[in-house]
Amino acid sequence: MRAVMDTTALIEPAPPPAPDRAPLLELRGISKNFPGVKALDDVSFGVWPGEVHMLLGENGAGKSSLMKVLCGAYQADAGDYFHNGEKIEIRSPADARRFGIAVIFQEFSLVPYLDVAQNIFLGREFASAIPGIMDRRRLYREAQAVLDLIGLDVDPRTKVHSLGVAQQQMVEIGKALSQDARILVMDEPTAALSDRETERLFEVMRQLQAKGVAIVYISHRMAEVFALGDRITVLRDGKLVGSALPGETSPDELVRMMVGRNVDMSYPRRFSTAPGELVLDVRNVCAANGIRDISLTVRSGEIVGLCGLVGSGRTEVARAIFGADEVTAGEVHLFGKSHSGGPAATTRAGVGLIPESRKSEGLALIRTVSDNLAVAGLPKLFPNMMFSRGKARRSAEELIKRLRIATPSPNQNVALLSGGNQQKVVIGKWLAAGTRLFIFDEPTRGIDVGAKSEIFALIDQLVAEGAAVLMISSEQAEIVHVCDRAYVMRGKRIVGELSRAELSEENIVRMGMHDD
Amino acid sequence: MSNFKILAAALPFAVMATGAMAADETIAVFTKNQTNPYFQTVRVGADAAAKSMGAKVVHYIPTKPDSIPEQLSQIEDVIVKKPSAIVFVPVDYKAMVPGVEQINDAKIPVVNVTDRSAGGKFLAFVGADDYSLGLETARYLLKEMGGKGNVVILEGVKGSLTNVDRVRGFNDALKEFKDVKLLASQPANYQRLQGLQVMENLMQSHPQIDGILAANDAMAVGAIEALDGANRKAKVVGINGTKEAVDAIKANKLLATGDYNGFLQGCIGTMAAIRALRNETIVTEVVLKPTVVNASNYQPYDRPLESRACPSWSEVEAISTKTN
Amino acid sequence: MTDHALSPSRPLRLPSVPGVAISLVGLVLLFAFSSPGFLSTGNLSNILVQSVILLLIALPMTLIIMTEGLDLSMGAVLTLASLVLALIIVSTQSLILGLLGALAVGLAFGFVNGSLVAVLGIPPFVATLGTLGAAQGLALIVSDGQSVVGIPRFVRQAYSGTVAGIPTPILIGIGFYALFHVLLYYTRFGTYIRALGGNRDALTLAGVRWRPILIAVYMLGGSMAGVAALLMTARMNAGHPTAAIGMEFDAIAAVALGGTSFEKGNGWIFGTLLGVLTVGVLRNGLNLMAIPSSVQVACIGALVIFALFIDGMRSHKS
Amino acid sequence: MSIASNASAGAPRIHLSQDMQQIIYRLLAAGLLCLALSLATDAFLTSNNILNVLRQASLLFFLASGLTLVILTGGLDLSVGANIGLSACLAATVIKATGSPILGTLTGLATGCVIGICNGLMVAKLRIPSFIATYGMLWVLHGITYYYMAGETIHGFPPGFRQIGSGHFLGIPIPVYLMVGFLVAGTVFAQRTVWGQQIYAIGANPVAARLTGIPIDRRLILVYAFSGAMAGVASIVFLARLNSAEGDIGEALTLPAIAAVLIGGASLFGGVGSVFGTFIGALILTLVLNGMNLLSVNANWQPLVTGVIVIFAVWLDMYGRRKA
Repeated sequence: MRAVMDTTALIEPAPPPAPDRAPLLELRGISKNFPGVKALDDVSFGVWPGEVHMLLGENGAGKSSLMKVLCGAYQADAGDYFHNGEKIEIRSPADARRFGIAVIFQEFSLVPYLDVAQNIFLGREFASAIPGIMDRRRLYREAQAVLDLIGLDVDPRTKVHSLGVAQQQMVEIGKALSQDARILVMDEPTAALSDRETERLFEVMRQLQAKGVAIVYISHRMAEVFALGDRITVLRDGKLVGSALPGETSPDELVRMMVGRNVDMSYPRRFSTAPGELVLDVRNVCAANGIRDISLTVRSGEIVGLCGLVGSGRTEVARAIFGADEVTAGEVHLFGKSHSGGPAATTRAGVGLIPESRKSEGLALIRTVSDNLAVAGLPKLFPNMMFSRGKARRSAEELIKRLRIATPSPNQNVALLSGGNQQKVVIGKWLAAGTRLFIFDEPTRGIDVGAKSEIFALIDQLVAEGAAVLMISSEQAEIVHVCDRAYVMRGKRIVGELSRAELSEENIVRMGMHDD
Repeated sequence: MSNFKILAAALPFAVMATGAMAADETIAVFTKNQTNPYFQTVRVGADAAAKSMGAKVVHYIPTKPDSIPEQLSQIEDVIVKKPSAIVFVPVDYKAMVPGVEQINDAKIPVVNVTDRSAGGKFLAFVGADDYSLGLETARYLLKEMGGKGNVVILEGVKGSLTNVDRVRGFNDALKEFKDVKLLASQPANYQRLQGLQVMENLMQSHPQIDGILAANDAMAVGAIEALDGANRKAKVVGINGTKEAVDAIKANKLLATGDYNGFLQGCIGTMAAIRALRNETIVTEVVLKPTVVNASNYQPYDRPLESRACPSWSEVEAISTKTN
Repeated sequence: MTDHALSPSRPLRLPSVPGVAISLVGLVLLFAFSSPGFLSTGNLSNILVQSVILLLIALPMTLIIMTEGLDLSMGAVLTLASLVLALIIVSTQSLILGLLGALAVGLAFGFVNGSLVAVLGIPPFVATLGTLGAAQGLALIVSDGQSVVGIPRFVRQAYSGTVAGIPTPILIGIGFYALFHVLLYYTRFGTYIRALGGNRDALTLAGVRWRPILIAVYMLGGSMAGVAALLMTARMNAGHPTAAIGMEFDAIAAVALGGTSFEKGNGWIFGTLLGVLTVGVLRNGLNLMAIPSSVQVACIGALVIFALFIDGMRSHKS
Repeated sequence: MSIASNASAGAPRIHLSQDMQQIIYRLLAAGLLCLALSLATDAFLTSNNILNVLRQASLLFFLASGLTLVILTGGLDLSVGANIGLSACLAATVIKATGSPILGTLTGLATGCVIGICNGLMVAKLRIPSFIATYGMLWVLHGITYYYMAGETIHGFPPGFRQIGSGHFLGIPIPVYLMVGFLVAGTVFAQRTVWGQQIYAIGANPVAARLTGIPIDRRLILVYAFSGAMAGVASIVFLARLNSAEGDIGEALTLPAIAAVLIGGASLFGGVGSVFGTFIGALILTLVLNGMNLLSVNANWQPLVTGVIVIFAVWLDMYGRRKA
């Protein structure tokens, strides 16, 4: 196996693609709408054999939607597909597979209690001589070959649930590679990988390139973009902003294309000059979820950012402060008092969490807007513990008005609202609870532009009224626009703090990205 | 009859057992469930007999009431332990035949009590005649009603041996009284609550009910509660002669109950088993004569079970229908 | 840090043994010391024979639970199949026709269960609670509440016969255990069952149509109820309308005892075998020790809670 | 069928919450059932029979109402039937021993409640799936009850106490008042208290509920305790009604109680359902039974009919919700 690796390392990168040839796969004018969000807006895009096509864009720019359209998980509302110049239809994952498209998702498509080999070949099991029986020997042999190829040193008989995130990511990659894909789509495959695993992955990619495989590669890491990319395309707000060859552009220009977003900041953010009392004081906290030695402070009237790459431990910090994950060392002080306990105790102390995945963690989707708005504030709204539908409704109507939630009625099912309005409901439930410290985890994920600025206006209003805000965001532009100061995380630790004066996207990127 | 042969087959074993380990004769007693008070009377009777004769009793009861597979398993388990003899109430008189045959194969002497098994070989059968019990109890009610009026029947579990015979007895008695009208005959599965609810529903469609024939006491008592609840009166009879029924007779709520006498059945069955082990003479069939317990003769039944004593063997021989 | 991340993370080899294994070994030791005769060949064979019928429905129940499903109708379907089998044998004297009838009943109910769950999307608990009622009602109706007797004696061989000195039910049990083991670990079907519970999207993305598979799982359950009906009928030499009512709960308890989780397709078919045996050993041992029936009942409940508690502790740690 | 088509047509303008719609459909179904029964038999539409149906439904309702809250949180309590058995037996013992119905009632309620708390602790703290935890509990309770009762029944309670089960006030049975009382109390608790709202929130999305600061463990324990306490209430009414305690008193009621909750529109996934819906569910089940009794339909059909109704009701719900 070693021998194979050595020879592959010598293979030259594929020659640059010849754009005059027909692309292996081409999308023309693809659009995809979700209620309230235009996920993809007239995107055209092509990949040529042997090419690594870098796809850049901030979160919510439409990269994931594009991938899902590519692999048949979503069906585009408009647009055409061409394979080697011929018009084709992709209506299901099976269709996509037929045309040699394989996708490595960020959310894993692995089955936890199947082993590595079974996961890699799920749906493509080998038949043996005995009818109905799988050829297990071949399964594990081929799986071992795939694992060798990607350099993952685990037993193919290991159940996937017992693997770490990085290893699961590698299995996911192996699964896609094993499909003899002609077109391989990868969504930030290195986000959870160590440097050595990353190296190994790049080697594999170069081998595939040499065989003429087309690779679509989504990344946030500038170094990767220039090291691997043969062509770069930037998406923003569901639209294609531009394409370039690596030689013709610079990181700065790409960043400008990515972040030059239409973030409507029409309100003046009143940056605090004299922050108020200390609201949150986290001292050397380690938690069961992996974060280490976290120290940070938030004062009233202040918006403090928490940034870093996906997987750097930001959400874990939020959960530890909130009491959702166990703190194993260090202290958390809230409003000047030492605090411990679960979410119930933290909530009572005046802290609210607006989680990243609002549908699974923030809302009860089968309940109404009114119900969801009342749920956190129940003890406060109804101190005698008797619930009144009328009062809850009035409180909900007030919040709907104040937050400008677009809903036909407080009795509307919250699942039917758009992403932005759902997010406002999550914020609203904490307003009803009288929360004084808000922890926002990706407050604008999956929300359209108009709603974003409304949400920022709201956050500004909160701090103006004396609340404190800790805000996690992957979008540096937001942090820079909104925050009074920010902490940057990497590898489950805080690696630096940026004052208002130091806050710039470049500084965040420099601190938070890998030293590559 | 082949009774003699059965006994002869069992005797060599019995001799051996008495000879070798007279000190610890263990009788395994199988009953249907832990919930029906009737089987408790059988168990107490067996305990009393064993105690007076110096033997040991172990009870085997399915953890799920009346479970056929469980009683079959218990038989298999008990055969491993090789008890000296078995006193056996089958949970189902047909479906337990393979179990009885296993006992026979293991050459453990076995006495059949209460429900007459449809197959297998037994030292003896001890039971009551459900048919004549039903007949006599129903006759008593119908006479008390003056031979006219409307009655309903509350049936037990469909397909169970006791129920088939008791209800047949009821119906035959009804044929003797031409002026009595049978309004309905509905199953309440020997259960109190169902007896109560079925009765409540029947009262809705039948404004005049004068008599109720219940195939056991629990349903009879349930029916009485239903009558009380509706402020209606009717004469009620049940079958089994349980403590509760006797109390109800005392309180003038229940007209009568046919005495099934589980205590006596348990006594006699166990005595027969032990006597066979000791190579003493036994009777091969005891069918208790029907006794209708009513306000005039309930006193002997109004005593706690534990204070009752088993009859002497000569008394048993006197009431037995067949001896060897 | 990077080196650490790359090193092969051995699946946490649990220092603790599954709760069911602890329970089984503990009980066997307890009974071996306290009850002479427990370890005799006759008695051990006894336990195995008694466990077979429960095993036959616990095996498919394991697969059904692995799909995050449940089949409450199994005991009632077994009962109905047993009655149909008895009725057919009594009228035709043909074991084959009877068995076909029983299998047909099982497959039909399995198909209905599977369709209600996979096509109409009714929660398995509700769907099979409904078919439980239907099967129980039909059992009462076809038998009119009576035992069905008059089955020729050769049918009993299915339960009480021996082959090469080994009781037939044990061979049947071993055969079906092997079949299910192979099915789960060596066939596509088994792989997809775990994917059904673990990550249905992964199946869709892999281009596998999962609905027919889910229906097939329930049909497998039904057909096993048909097979178990043969043994049940042979054991009683009769059909009885309440013979196996409630047995599905015993099967579910055995499966849960065996460490199969109700979530994520985490199942262990060997654990189910251990679970069934644990219940069998417990009942047998308590009978041999002449423990009162009421105490036996409480012991069974305590065992179920204990084993699940142990497994819960273990999964919390890892 | 007409119900389903109404669902699609009547949805748009007048905004009725989905829960409200589901309840209206159920009321319609119950109404149609009543109409059909009153056309089929004269005995149905009498004030006596209506009260009779309500009283029979009350027993099921007590059990099902507590269960509703458990199911609202996405759990299940299989031990309620066994809980009734033990609670009733202990309450009966205390009444017999002290002669005080009040002490007895308190004993029954406390027993039920303690059992419920044990279930809650197993589910919330030990994280044992509720299905298995309460199934294990069922066996444990049966064991204790059987051991304690040793096959006996306890019967004969003071008339004052029995009024709870069989008495009338202004011509209406006391259990019906109790049912209305608990219906109102349960509805107020679920719909009009903070805890009730939190219970809905837990069932709708436990993760979100936890991250919203709802003390999940405590609410779960509360809910199981409530379910246990309602089993205690049911046991007291049973006791008073049957005038007798026996070990398997509530056994046959567990699955019908679950069925009543499901017919009442609750979802086993949690977060959907109402105590009032369960009341209608219990009513529909009782009506079917009552109708079958009045029409003298063979009782063998009963499980089949119940099963079909459960599937149909749930399917209708899902169909309605999917459309919306």
